[in-house]
Amino acid sequence: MKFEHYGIGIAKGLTVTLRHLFRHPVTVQYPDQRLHTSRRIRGNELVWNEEKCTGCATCAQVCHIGAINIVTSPSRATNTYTVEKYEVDTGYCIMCGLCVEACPFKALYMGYDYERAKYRSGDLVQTKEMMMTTPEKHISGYFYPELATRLPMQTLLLEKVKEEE
Amino acid sequence: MVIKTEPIILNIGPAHPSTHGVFRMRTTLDGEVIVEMEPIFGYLHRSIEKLAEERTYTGFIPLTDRLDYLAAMSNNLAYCLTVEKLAGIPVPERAEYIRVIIAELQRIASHLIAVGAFLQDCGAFMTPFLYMIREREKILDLFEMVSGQRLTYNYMRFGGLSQDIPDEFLPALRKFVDQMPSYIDEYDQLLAENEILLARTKGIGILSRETALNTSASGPVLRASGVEWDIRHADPYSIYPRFEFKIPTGMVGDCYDRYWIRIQEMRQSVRIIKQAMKQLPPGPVRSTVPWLIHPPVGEAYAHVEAPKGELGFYLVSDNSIAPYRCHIRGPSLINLTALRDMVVGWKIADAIVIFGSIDICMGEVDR
Amino acid sequence: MIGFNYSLGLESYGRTLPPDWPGGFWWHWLVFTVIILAFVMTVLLGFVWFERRALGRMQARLGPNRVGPFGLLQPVADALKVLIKEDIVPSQADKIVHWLAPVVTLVPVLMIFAVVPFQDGALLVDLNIGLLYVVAVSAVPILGIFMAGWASNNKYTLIAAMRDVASVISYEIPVVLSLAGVVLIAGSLSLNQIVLTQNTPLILLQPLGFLIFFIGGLAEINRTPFDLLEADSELTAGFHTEYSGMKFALFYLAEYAEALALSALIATFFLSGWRGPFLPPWLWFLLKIVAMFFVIIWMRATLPRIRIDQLMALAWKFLFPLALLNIVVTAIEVLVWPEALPWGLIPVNIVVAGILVLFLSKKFTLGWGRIEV
Amino acid sequence: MTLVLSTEKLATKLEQQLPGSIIKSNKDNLLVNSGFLFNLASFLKTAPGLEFDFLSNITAVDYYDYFEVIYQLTSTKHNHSLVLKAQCYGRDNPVLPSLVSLWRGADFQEREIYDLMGIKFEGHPNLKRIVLWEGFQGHPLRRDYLSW
Repeated sequence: MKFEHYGIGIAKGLTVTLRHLFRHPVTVQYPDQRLHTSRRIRGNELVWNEEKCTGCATCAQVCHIGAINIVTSPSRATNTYTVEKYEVDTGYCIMCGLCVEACPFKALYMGYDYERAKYRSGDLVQTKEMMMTTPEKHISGYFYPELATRLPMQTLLLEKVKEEE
Repeated sequence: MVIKTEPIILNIGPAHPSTHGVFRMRTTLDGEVIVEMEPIFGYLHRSIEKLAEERTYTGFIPLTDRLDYLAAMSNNLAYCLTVEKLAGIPVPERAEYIRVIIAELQRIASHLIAVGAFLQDCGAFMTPFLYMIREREKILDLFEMVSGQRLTYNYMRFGGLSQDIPDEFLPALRKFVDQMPSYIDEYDQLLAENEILLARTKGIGILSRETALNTSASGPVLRASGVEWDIRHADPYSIYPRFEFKIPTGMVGDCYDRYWIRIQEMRQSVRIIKQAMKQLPPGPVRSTVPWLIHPPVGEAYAHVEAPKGELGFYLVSDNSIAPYRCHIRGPSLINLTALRDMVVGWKIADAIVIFGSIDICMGEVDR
Repeated sequence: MIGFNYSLGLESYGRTLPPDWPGGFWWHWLVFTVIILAFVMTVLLGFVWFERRALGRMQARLGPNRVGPFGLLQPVADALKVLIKEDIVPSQADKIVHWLAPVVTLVPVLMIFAVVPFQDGALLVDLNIGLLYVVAVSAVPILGIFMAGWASNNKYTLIAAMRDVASVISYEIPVVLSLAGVVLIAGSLSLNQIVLTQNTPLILLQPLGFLIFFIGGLAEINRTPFDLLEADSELTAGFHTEYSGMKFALFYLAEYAEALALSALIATFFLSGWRGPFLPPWLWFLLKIVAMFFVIIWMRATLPRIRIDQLMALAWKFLFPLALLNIVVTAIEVLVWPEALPWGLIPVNIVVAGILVLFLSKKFTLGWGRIEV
Repeated sequence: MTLVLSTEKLATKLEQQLPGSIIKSNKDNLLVNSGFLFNLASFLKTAPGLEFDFLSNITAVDYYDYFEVIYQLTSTKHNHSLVLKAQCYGRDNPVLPSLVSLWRGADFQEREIYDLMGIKFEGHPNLKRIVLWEGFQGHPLRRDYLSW
């Protein structure tokens, strides 16, 4: 240790911390104050449109974790597949969004909500009924820019922090 | 005169506040002086290279995020470049520019964490770390905007990007780029001239030029030792030749140089982003690539200058949908080779500082 | 003490003896013990809150604000939490020493306040060797810390304890020597007397002494940048790695009590204690303590930690010669120009201090560097 | 741009230096006789005009019949690179010479290959498992390794 600057370096540092004392803190007190997440957020649930789904099971093939379990049966009359069972284990899911990207019929969406913690890992399994699109379910704009415009703008820390220059 | 005492063996880690993960230094101490050090790791080994062999080429992209989770975009970029090299996939112009912007943002974010954690290892109680986390948060906001995720982005694809950037991205980026230099100045003011920091870092843990090259150190560690070796410049990938930037190099190779170089690289990254924003062309961001690609039989090695050093992917293809072999040259692991040389002879406190100055990410060391 | 007539406003403050209490000395003893304990404990809780809030704001975050108004009850909540936590003793630990260590650490710190005047004569006992008592008692807590480090049977705690013993013993010397300057000017060892003689705060007359005392004091109470013994990035938690529950809380309290004691002593020695215009004396005293504590927090928020050999070198190569020079300069001033003391020598002393600091800063280097093994 | 050396020219040069060392050379890599690997590498490291001072990457590939170890050499001085390959046979005890004494950067990488591929590097000063624990059965990166 040499006092090359005779303590001026220390004094400079002290002014920076003192300046921060009078700045607005950047903390967000989460459950009380909420920021809008990105319009493309990959929330930890999948939303599924039953009408559009043809049961091609591309999503299950693409899922490299193996979190999607789909069972279909061919119905000869209408020449389509009927989805008998469609389950996503969101406990295994890593929210990579590849299934949404791969779906050729635009029947799968990421959810916009992110607070889906459960007490039991079994509750994390999304069944067919839980994944259906309902009006109160928010769909993320991930891979669907036209859906993204309906969502609120993302709050950015860049804009939130106001510096007293 | 140095008094010798009975050596004691001290395990620094695996659960220790400043080993940046689950890293263990098995040190033999003579008083406070380290006489022998053996790095032990593998606590986070997930065998990602084996997992790659069981996944499709596309399906492996999300896993590359989990390597160096502080610089996931760089990992994505390196992997995608390798596959593009292997399969000969063209990349649209706009995607290249966005890739550069994103990669440089990621470099800033990773360096912020590196410098902040390093200063905290020096003992500055959380303050620089939290300031730098604040700036990283702004970058993460931008990444969240483009990719929808804050840490594991999964944003790059073969032949471009998964999606185009949203309209609100560029104004926000411009704002960030305008703000960032003043914040870097503030970090300089906070600690760069601080006598205590100088005493703790100058001349500590010197890695000579020869040792650095011989131990295959890369990235800021190598440049701090005075080797002007930056893959963006030496072996340019993507569109880096179009940008002007300097390669900061150190003189001594001590901890302060490594710290200083990271600060300077952030400034250079801001410079690159500014240039890329000016030149950003319109157009598609993704060339049409089938979901399951079958690259021709062969092998490819591509490397990028990740924030921590040379990140390379070595892929061997057997014309199937999955890589036959995927090897990841993680800079964190190989930079650790020189750790013993740097640490032995210094005190425990110095060992922590030296270790912090290398800036490793255990996700990449253990893989 | 010396042949120097000391009458700097002593008359205006009247008697210096403690007032007569109805029951005699024992009532005085009881009341002041209770007052001191209550004062120290409440101020400590306030300090914990103050430090966390101030650190938070300096670090661009909020700090505790959930429990009570402005988070004021956070220390209480912490205390409750820590009380009901399990008390873990390592199986290989020396149980008795392990148990005794927090007590040995905390009690001497509280004992320091016995001689600190809160007002004219308002102190537990006006020892005429008060300063010696303070110096002696404040050196005892390292015993507790070393006991903790030794008894925990852990290498981290042992290293921390050794560091602490080394640093405290080294820093006692410059600290005591810097106080010699105060004593020379005040002409008394009694803390009350020292306050009474400070018509001008001694920080102006003894800038160098203040600097040495402040740095040395920081090193003795192990606050940043000298917090080597609980260097969280090196030694996890230092000497109290193996402590939990109430025993940990006692260490925590002792740490803050030391900070409080340092602030109080600086206020007494250098900032003219409880004296000040307009406000009641105890409030002045408290304000000065809080101001000093704020400086300590401020340094904690900014500075990195120095290394053990640099710490020792700072004590022996920098502060020790400075302290000796300070004594010489002060003694000459007191002997040769006693009548110039209150105001005339302030600029002289500040200039002398500046020159000495610059000179020594230029001259010395710290640290050993690498050791070939 | 890092120049990828023309391996045909280099191969003839090396063949003159160490006869029988090059088994095959194609556009972008050299297949080296593993017996000559160490000598060849030390020649490459020191020979003027080549001076490969930076060993950027070592990896191994399991081709069932043989293991192939790939060395990525770079010269920071001349900014050119070269890919060396060496093969070793046998699944029980494949052996290759270690390059740690030339480039210490090979240290952890060779240990990793030993750990995960099971290739022994003769002359390595501290050849033990690096990410897995001592006593782990098998080498996970081999193609025939079954984890469950």
